Amino acid sequence: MYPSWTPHEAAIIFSALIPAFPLGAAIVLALLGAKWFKKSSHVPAIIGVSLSFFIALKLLLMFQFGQLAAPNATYIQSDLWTWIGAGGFKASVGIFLDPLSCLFAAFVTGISLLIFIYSSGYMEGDYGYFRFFAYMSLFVFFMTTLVLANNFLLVYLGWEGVGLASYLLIGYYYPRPAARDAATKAFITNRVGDTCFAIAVLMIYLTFHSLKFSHVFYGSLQSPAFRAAHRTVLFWIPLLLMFGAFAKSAQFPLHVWLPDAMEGPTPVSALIHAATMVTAGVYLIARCLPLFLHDLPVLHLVGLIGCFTAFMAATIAMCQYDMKRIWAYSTISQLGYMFLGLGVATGTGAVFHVFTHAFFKALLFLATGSVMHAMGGELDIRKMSGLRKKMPITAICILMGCLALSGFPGWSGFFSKDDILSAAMNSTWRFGPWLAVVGLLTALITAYYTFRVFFRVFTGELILPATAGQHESSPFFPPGDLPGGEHAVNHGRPAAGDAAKDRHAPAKKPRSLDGAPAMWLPLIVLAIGATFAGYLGVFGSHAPGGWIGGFLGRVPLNGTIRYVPTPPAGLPQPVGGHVNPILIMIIGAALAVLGVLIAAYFHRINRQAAAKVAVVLRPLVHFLENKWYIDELYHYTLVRPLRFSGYILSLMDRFIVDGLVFVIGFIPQLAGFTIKPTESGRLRYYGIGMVAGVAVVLLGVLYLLR
Amino acid sequence: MDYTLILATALGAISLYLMLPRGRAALVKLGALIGVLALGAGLLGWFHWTAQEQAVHYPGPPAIFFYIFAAIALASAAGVVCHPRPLYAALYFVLLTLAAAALFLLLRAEFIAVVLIIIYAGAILVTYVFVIMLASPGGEIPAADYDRISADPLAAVLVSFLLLGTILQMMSYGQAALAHGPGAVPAAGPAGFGGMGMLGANLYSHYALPLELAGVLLTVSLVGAVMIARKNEPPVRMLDSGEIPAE
Amino acid sequence: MNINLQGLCPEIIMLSAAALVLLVGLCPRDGVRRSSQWIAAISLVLAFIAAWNLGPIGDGRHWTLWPLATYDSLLASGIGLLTVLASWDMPFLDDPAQSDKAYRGEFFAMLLCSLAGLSMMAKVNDLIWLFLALELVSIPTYIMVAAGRGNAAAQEAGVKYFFLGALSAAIYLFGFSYLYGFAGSTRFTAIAAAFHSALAGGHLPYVALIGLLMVVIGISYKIAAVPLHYYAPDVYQGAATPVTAFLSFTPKAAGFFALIIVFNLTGWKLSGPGAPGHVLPDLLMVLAVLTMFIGNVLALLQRNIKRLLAYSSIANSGYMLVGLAVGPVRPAGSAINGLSATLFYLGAYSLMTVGAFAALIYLQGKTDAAEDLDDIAGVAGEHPLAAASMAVCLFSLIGMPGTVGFLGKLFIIQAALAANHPLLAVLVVINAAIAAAYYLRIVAAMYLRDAWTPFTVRRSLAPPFAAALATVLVIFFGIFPAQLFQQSSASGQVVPTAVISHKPAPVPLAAARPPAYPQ
Amino acid sequence: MSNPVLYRYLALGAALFAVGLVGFLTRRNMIMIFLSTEIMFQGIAINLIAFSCYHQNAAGQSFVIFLLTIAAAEASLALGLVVMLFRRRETLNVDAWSDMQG
Repeated sequence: MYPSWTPHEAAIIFSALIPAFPLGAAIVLALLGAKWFKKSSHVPAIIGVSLSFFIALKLLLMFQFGQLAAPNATYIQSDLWTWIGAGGFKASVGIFLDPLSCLFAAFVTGISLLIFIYSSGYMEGDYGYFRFFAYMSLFVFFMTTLVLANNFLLVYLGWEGVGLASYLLIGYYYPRPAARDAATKAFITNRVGDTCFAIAVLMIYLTFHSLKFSHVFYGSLQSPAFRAAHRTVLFWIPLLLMFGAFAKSAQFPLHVWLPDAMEGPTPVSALIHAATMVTAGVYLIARCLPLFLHDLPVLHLVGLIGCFTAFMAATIAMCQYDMKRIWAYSTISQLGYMFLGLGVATGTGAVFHVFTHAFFKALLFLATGSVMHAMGGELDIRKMSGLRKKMPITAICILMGCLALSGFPGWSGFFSKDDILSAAMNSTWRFGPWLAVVGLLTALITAYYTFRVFFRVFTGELILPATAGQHESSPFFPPGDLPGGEHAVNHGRPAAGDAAKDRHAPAKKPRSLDGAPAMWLPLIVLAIGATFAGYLGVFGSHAPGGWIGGFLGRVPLNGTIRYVPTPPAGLPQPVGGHVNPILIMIIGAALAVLGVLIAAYFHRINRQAAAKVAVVLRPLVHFLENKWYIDELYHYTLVRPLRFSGYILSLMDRFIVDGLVFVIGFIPQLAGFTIKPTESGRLRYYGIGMVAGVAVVLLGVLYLLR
Repeated sequence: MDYTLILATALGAISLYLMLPRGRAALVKLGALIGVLALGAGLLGWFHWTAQEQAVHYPGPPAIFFYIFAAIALASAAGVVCHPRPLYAALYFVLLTLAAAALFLLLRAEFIAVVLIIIYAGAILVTYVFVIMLASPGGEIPAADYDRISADPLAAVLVSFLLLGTILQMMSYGQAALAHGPGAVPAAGPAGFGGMGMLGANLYSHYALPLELAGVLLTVSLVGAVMIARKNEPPVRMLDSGEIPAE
Repeated sequence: MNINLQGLCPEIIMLSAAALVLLVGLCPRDGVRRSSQWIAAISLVLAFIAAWNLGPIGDGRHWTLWPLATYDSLLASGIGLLTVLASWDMPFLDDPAQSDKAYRGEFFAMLLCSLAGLSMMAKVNDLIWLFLALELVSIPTYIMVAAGRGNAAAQEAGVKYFFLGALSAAIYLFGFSYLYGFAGSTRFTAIAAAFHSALAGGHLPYVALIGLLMVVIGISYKIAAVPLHYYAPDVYQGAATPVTAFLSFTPKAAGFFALIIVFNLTGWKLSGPGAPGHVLPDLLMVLAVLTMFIGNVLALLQRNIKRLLAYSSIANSGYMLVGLAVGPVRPAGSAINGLSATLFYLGAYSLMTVGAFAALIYLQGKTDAAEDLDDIAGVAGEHPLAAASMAVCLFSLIGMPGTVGFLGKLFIIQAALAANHPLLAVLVVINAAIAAAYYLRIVAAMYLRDAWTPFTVRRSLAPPFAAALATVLVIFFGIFPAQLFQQSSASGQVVPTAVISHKPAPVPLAAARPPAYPQ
Repeated sequence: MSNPVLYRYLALGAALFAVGLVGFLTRRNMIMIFLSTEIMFQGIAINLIAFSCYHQNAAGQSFVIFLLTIAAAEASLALGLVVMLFRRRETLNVDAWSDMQG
């Protein structure tokens, strides 16, 4: 098959092609999109990402069947080309292939492929269609670069690039001020993390004199003498990496940008939340676990903040009404779980959760996009009900997604969440079990708010918002300002008219509101994934953690540090306690079912009962008042406190955390205002400033040298 | 620390501060008085230094000439800075140039002294005076407001004399610095030192390239002056002033 | 001063072209006068070729820093060509109020003279020559600022630039006089020898110290560094945009080359424990940090793009000063030292800033050249290429990976770390983060806002060509930095002049030869 | 052997430089501002000549020649500038040219 290449070389060349195809698609679209492709702009993008996906899949299979490496070589890494070479300092463009990067590459490209296909239906006829796909391809390019890089500098390139692409995509509907603000907010917040990451990279270079993963993780780090000599640095590096990861993965206190990021088109949200942006942080920490394992306080901090973020975001999600916003908070919450998993040193569990989460969160966002598409942009769950009848496919798909997200037994989220929680419960870390308890409580809340949405929107009697069936008004062409007029906005944009006409033309009346096949086919694929992906973590291997666990864990790196789940002796083991995992599984299942039942009661059963009471059984008010008391009891004992805490936390979110970000942006400005008067505009004051500067410098030197 | 130097610097600062135009004559006189004191303090300081070096006898003109011309130079510099009427200030500058030329003669730079008088006093200052006259169409008698009251005298005097004090202080610390220098004592050079021949030979042997560059620069500034000052209207006659130094 | 004129070939080409352009500019026929920019451009191409082909010439004594001199000439003619293209049609030339279009020749002659001054900066071997070269860079820029356009802002900029420039010249001349007094000669070899023997004797005389300090601070006017940075925003804002583009490159580059050769006189022996002048590098670091912070922090408050870029230029001087303060200290095996990082950054910065200004020149605002953020709002819709090249240059200034600006910052940080100044590196990173905010505002204005009015663009194709060329180079050098890196790193391996004065044999030239680019 | 004769000339040069600075910073008349820089140049020239005499070589004197040349060139430029500015605002007050700030 590869005439002159060994499988090893073939793998390197193939994996270099994974980022190359999306990049090519982005360049082609940027150059030719406006003139040639126009409405078929999705074609190169989909071709590019599907090629990447197939290659990634092929690599995955090669790894799985041991075609790639001798038993001892656990990773493949090679420099393709030296980017910056300067004596001792060398940064190269290179590939690092191991099960972790391979798995990430496969699901990133796979989920992206589905999202791209969906987008071709969802964004059809939108203004700047080619621009959208160019940015999306760029996004995938940077993400795959990040995942496949073999050194920190290249990871940094991907890291910044992902930020840039997200900035462009979140601000895609730039005529909306909210979109612009959200884009800026995302970029600035990420910039805080980027700065931390950059400093961490510097410190890594200073400490290890190399930026290559193979040198950093498996070189001198293994020697206790080296670790003892660099204690402080080895504390700061993981800490800074942690902040970098927190910004990208939206963890407290740097999570503020993610809920706002839904200002971009819905497929962008799906891409950000499921496949690309937010998983980068998890990838980074999972990749750098060897560094973290040597500094437990930082690792525990990761777990602690992850756990707190999971709980906080879940309670906030309970009191939101906007569907996308609920899913955004749920993403933050689920990412919290992943960091909780990393914090108790179960990299496998965290990556497993990333993997399943990618399916169901993409599914939920895309299905929500379908709802939004059908409802004319309306997303308020109070304004719609019973959509099951109008959108059967979407409803079934979203049910699968909700079951997976809520951790309902049998669906994918159940297994991956359980992995993390049982690892936490059995952690050697004293507080691990407490985090697990909070995680279980969060699971209950998760099940509740997930099904609150489902029951509200898809069950019950059919209620449609006023905008249903219309097309969402394009932000580029506000109503009443249709193209063809002489308004300045459209000046010199000849192509815009056609696009807008298409968008507003009366479409053929569909039987259901599920949308084009391009939209519901990916949903079905994702629903299947969301349902069954979890079994990969149970079956398929004799190792604990099923196929995933076996795949990720089968490779002892360098013979000394195994990639998690089993670090060598002396390091924290993910399993140290004696709580039976089956027990946790049962508790988790019970809590998930309980959450679903509570949601069903409040948002399905009671809703109908209340309606009946109101209409038919007027004399039985007294009796029903008892019911209502119970309702109140529930309300006040369970829902209210949680809602209240959610409210408090969302207030905190709004004021304190936003305030923090504001302060970070504000201090330089304040400093600017303080020294602004020095630029007085008067020649004389400039001269005085200059002479004073000279005098002060001379005086200082005189003083210091004397 | 050399306290006489600090005293002299401080007195000089006060004196200049008082003399800066503020529309009050009494202060100017007080300032001039303090200025004399400052010069005296400076003189004391130098005597003090010189006293440490009794053993060495320097040939050349007696130090009194230096003190006289230095005092004239400083006083006329203060006059340039402080006089509210630009024309008088320009004339003070001529005086400063003459004093400087005299000092150059003491230092055996005869040719430079002559050049200074010819170019500065003779050519540049004349153009200055032209421009001053041009810009004061109502005659010179009432000085403009912006000349009669100086701006920010305190800050300006403070920073300038802070710089001066620092430099003088550094030099007083570093008195021994040039002891290892290659030079001889002043004013004992070979015959012809400072003359036109020596300078010309030096210029055209060692500094031929800078000389060419100076020509380029003069051309550039000439063209530039014309370019800046010309308007679409018929050129104003006065602009040709830029040509004079080019010769 | 036995000058081998062959070594001055690029400068001679430029100055001859300047004379020719002056003559052409006098011609009454407009068509002939229009050839002046062609002459300027062609002469710069020739100068570039000449600089490229000139190897070390002469006995090795006069061309002490040959790779540096080559890099200087290449930069002067290369980036100079971009600035000529950017100012192909000066705004005032098309101003109907200016019926007399006679300034074209003069303008390009000034530009060429200034570039010639820059180009000879690193070949200077004498204080007097250094003084004249600095003035040759400055005086034409004074003229260009004051006469670049006819409005009051340009005149105000001219006043401030000229008078403060004269003040700074007085400051560094004062320093020159002390350096001369210290060494007893204006020759660099003699001054370097004096420094060498003084430092070897373990003391740095105050005469030398005063001279060095005044020279360094006086020259920092050219690079707009604290404490002589005040003029930059006003002057950049007031000058015609092509002149601003020129200002952001030529005096700055000249200042850095001058600073390098001045520090080279000291043999870079000032730092280190117990060195007599050990505070000077620390002082330079403090100034560098102040420069970065003041530039970035004040840029945050600006709405005028030229003013914003002026503050950004101050901040970028700060980054480069970091490299200069670190000096040529070089850990074993590393080809990066502070100097080569500074020189690389200088090349990178010149490309980015001239590219950004060229894009700005191409875009016309409502009345005048685009200046305010509102003037370029939504420009991406109508002029995607101009907006893209501006955006690429700005992202490069931010330090986005994949652009040359990223590598520039990386090398600076790298050099600071290698010389064991981690705090300095961290401060650079923090400043880069602050800077992102204001560069991004320009990008946001172009891409995320709607146009207010239709745009007009300049007729001439040269400015957009310059912008496109700069953009391509920004990306090219960001991905394949080898050539630029090789030049700058070879130039950064300075041989202290004192060593040369002791060994006039071609040994130092061999030592200064560019190292093989490590693969 | 230190050299008081040299130092007193240097002190005079520095003092002239400082007085020129004061003039530069306090005068508002543009012509006077430039005249103040000329005072500073005089101070520098005295430094150079003193050093030239001290070292007994002509470099310092040659430097002064160039100094005077450049001073003259700058003076021509300054006067051209002043004329242009005066024509526009009918004043020599430099504070009239302080619109840009911040």
